[in-house]
Amino acid sequence: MKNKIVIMLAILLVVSGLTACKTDKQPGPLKLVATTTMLADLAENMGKGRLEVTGLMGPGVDPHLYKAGAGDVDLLQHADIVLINGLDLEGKMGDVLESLKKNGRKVISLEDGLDSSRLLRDEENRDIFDPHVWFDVSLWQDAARYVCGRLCELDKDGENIYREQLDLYITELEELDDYIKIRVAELPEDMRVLVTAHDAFQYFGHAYGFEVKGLQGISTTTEAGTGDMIELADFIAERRIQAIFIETSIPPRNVEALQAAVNSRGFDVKIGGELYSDSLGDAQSGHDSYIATFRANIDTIVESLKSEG
Amino acid sequence: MKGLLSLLGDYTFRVVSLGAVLMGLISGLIGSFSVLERRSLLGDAVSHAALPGVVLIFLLTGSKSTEALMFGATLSGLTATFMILGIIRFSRIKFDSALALIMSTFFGFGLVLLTYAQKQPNAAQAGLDRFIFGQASAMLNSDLYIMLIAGSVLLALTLMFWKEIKLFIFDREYAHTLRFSPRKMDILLSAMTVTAIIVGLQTVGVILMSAMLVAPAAAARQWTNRLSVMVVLSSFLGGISGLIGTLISSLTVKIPTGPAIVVVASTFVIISMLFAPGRGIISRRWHRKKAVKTYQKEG
Amino acid sequence: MNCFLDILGNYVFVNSRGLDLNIGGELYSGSLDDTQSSSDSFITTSLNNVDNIGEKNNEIKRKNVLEIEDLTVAYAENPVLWDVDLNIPEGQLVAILGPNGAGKTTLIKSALGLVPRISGRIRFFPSDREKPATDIAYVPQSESVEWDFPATVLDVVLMGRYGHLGWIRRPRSEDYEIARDMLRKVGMMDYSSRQIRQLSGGQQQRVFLARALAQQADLYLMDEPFKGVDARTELAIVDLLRNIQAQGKTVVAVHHDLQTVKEYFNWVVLLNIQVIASGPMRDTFNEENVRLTYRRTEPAKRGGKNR
Amino acid sequence: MSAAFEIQLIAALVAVACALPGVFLVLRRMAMVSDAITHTVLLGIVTGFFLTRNLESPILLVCASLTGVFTVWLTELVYKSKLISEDASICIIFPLLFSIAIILITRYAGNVHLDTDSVLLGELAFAPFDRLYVMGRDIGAKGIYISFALVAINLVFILLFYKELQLATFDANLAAALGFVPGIIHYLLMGLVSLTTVGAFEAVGSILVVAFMIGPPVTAYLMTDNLKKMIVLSAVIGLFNAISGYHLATWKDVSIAGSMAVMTGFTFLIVFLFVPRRGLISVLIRRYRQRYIFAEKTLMFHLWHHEGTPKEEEEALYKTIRLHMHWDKKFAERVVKKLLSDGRVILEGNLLKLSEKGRQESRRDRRELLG
Repeated sequence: MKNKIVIMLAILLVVSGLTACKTDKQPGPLKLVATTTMLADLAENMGKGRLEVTGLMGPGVDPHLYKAGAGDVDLLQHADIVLINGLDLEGKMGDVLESLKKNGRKVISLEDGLDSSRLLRDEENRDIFDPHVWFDVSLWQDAARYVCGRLCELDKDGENIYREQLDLYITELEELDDYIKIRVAELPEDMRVLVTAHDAFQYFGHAYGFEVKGLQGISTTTEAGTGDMIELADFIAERRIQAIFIETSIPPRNVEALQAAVNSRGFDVKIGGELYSDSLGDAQSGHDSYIATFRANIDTIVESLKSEG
Repeated sequence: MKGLLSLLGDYTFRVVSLGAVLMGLISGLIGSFSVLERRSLLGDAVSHAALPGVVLIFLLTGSKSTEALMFGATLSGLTATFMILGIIRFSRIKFDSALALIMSTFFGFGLVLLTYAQKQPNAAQAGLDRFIFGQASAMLNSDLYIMLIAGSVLLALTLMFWKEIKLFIFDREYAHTLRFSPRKMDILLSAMTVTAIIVGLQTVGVILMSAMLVAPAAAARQWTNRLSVMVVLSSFLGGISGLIGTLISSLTVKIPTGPAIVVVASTFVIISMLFAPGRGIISRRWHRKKAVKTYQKEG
Repeated sequence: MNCFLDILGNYVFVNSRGLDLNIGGELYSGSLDDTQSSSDSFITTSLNNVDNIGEKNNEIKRKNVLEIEDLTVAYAENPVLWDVDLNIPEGQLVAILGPNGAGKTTLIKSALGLVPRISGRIRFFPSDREKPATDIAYVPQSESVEWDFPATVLDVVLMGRYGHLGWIRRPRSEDYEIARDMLRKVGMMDYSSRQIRQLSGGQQQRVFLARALAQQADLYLMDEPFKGVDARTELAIVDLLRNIQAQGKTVVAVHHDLQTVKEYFNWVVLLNIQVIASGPMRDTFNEENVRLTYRRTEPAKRGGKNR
Repeated sequence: MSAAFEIQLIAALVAVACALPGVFLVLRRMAMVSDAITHTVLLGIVTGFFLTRNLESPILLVCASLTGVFTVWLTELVYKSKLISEDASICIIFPLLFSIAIILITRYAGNVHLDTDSVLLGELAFAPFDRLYVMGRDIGAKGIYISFALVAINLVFILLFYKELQLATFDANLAAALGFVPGIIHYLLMGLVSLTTVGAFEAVGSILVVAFMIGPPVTAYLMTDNLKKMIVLSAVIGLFNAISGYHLATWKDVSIAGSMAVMTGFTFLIVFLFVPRRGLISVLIRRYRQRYIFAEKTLMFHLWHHEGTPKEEEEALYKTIRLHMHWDKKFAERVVKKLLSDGRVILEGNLLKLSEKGRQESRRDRRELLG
């Protein structure tokens, strides 16, 4: 008798649970959900006023390790448009969101919009791409153009606003690009070496002529071996690289160990401060927009690498 | 590829191998007791149960310093251990079920806290759950000091309470009649095990810590019938696995140090299971064959 | 049903008559709480008049080494031991007999404080303590331990000395001496460096015995010392018990074999959740008591069930 | 179907699917096997990836399930040698396989975003967006069909082999004697556990699988001894944990899987404390109360025994009864007052006497307790 009551109780609960949440469509600005903070910022700039943009991942969240909350369900459920990075950055979540395209849900994935020839491939596995496209400003401009195009398709009457916003933003991005190039020029050729905790900055190196070395592979599941640490420390000491960088989403101890290794080789390397790798900064730090974050990154990089001992 | 000799001079190799050896010694020492007490799975459970402690400490203090997080992890690990012991004592639930239950509940709670922290505006919480689960190659001098201190305390405790631990693991009820209170012994052994685990987490991470707690001890058990020899051998095997693992991981690129250490330790287990005199499978079969031969000769 | 202290502290035993039980108790004078230390000095008035005992009132002068009073132990709802009053006289070989589930092992374990009890008081004499100390030795069943433990026979026997050493202090050479001595006594000297898993059941039992002897205790509480033991070893163990008794020590052993109990022991406690009868073998181990004890199970004559 | 409904449906189905084999894992003391399998799943995924070089192919899931069985087989191999205990063998095998997986990933797939979270969705929050299309029509979240299949397979397996499972669980050698080869049942069960773990992993994530598989059965184990009831109860408790966990998650906007694990722990705690008979509180109360219950029974025996005997006056005197029972004053008074108040004993003059009701109870006690 006892467990019959328990069964009824459970069913009662299930029913009450279901009725609680209804899906309602309010008019007003289109709701866009972007996975990473970079995409949210991009969408924000595109759809001034026409789009209500929310980012799934908060600042400082590493997309590889993102743990979803229950609130994300409603967010995605009520989203008119979903903007994702693709190229496997968001892992299985990305594939799931992408599959929403099939049943008419409006999804924009950079993976479809970017010209794959410009994307960096993994040496061994040819059809796997490096997803950190936002580190190449020109690529990010293509992304902006693609997103704007898709937005015009999906939201016809907002077209001219989107076009206007796009031009504005592209000019801003061009300014950023020039600023980066000027700053990079301040560095002598052989000083342009960027050493970070994990291998997220290939596009940056590719675009602005930096040699990029990461302690870990792209995915944070991999573990750096002592051999990698030794090899990297030799490299830094030989090339007399002034600074190496910590990332917000990776424990600093990895880079601190690298610094100690280099110091043991008689070359005093500094930790050049924190770079934003897989997400933008937070509001307090003022680097909560793509442009501000990139500026902060490039300033940190150049300032630390420039100061010759 | 670096030559072996130049490797010895290399700072990173020295620090990481020293750390790995220390971790191997500690987990070999304490692991022997866990294995004999049939509580080897405690290592795995405590490593998972540490997560809520870590996130709570971060939420309360906002700091991600190693000491603070390790303190949170130890608290969380100890609470989980005593809950498990409590469940076994006051109900008919067996040790492994209580372990699986507490481990998954604590880890679930940790996940809840993590996603709660993730929603906070500040970016400091990035990669929080990676913080407690260290990487062998990222060994720092400060880690060595922590391990040295923890190691010596654990060694001192083991030497001081050697006969009590031996008696307690072998025959708990008899120990009780000799007025060695089982509750005090349970607390002592659990605290020692949790400390060894949390310290080890810093170097090899969650999964590998439970292996390092068990593999050296299981291997050592095959070679001797004396507890003292087993514990010494187990620490030695732990240390050696740490050294060889680091060596392998240093000689070539892209071999993670933690997993390499575990693979080496597991090979020791397999070797011991096969070849240990008197107890190993191969050696027993060889003896049997020899006995049969001599029997035929005489018969 | 159980035995009483009569006026001058010597022994009067009674067995139950007929089906209903005679639960008497000693009527203590008011001064019970502040009695002097040793048992034979407090004065009791025997409640039960002597005549209903139905046998000669043998005036044996005896001191108790263990007094159990009003002991009730229950795991779930039903009691395993109920209102047990039992006094173990000094210098006797005492057998605890009873059917399966009679609470024999529980009686030993609750005396040693290993099992929580619902009510009742346990007092050891002459030390007049409630909890056992080094002068009380426990010999558990050999299956109660994981024998794959890395220890030699000598290591296990040495454990008997740990009680005297207390916390932290390490065994000294004379402790080793005593341990070897006890090994010699139980005839296991040439196994001293052997790993314990390689021993037979009987040998393991003797190791536990040697361990208890190493404690040099006055009272030995043994849980089925003859279980799973071959005939030859059984006789060896009996000699040992007699040897212990000869030194004036007391042995209490859970036993299951009705055939051999008469030979091996000179005192018997018939137990079936309650103490049916307890006293010298001659007077207590009779057809009627045994029938009463084993009434729930098949007739007594076929020997203990768990041989 | 709204997303919330789909999530709860999937969670409920997975809860039931996990609870069914979980019962046998708990009863056969193999609870930690489920934890071991969730870890070695990574090696299955890695081998699957190297075979197919594509992250989405179902072969990865097949390999993952096979690795589960392989883990159990390997652990068994080590443990059967009798040189190492069972829990130690588990603790050697699964970290070894996990380490091999990490080494393989680092060496050959460092830049591929290859880890358990990237291959197996393992996040309930996204389950409703992972749709299943048949002939172009969206027939609901894929998770529903996976978890439904899991429940079906588990149910069929348990219904089909209930006898054998029961035997193999409670008495392996008896099962062998009766001709059921426990080995087959054992590995079938392990295969099922492994499949359920991988399937559930895809729907709800790794650690929750262990919570779902072990939590409810352990809770049910406290409530009943009967195997059938235990299975039903586990499924129901799992269901409850899933639904309540979901609501906890939406209320605080936290990880759904995490909240369900927390609810599993919470339900266990409640049952652990309050279940009648075996619950901690009832055990403590009973232990405290029993002292008085037995004392009352002993006193009634005492009165019944001395009834009508010449010595009755002396034995049953109200004032001196406590001395006969050698109880302290307070205790004796409380017992006597209780007996008088519920009419089992009556006071005649200054003598205590058994009432008719008291006598019945004493007779029943005598028979029941002392046989």
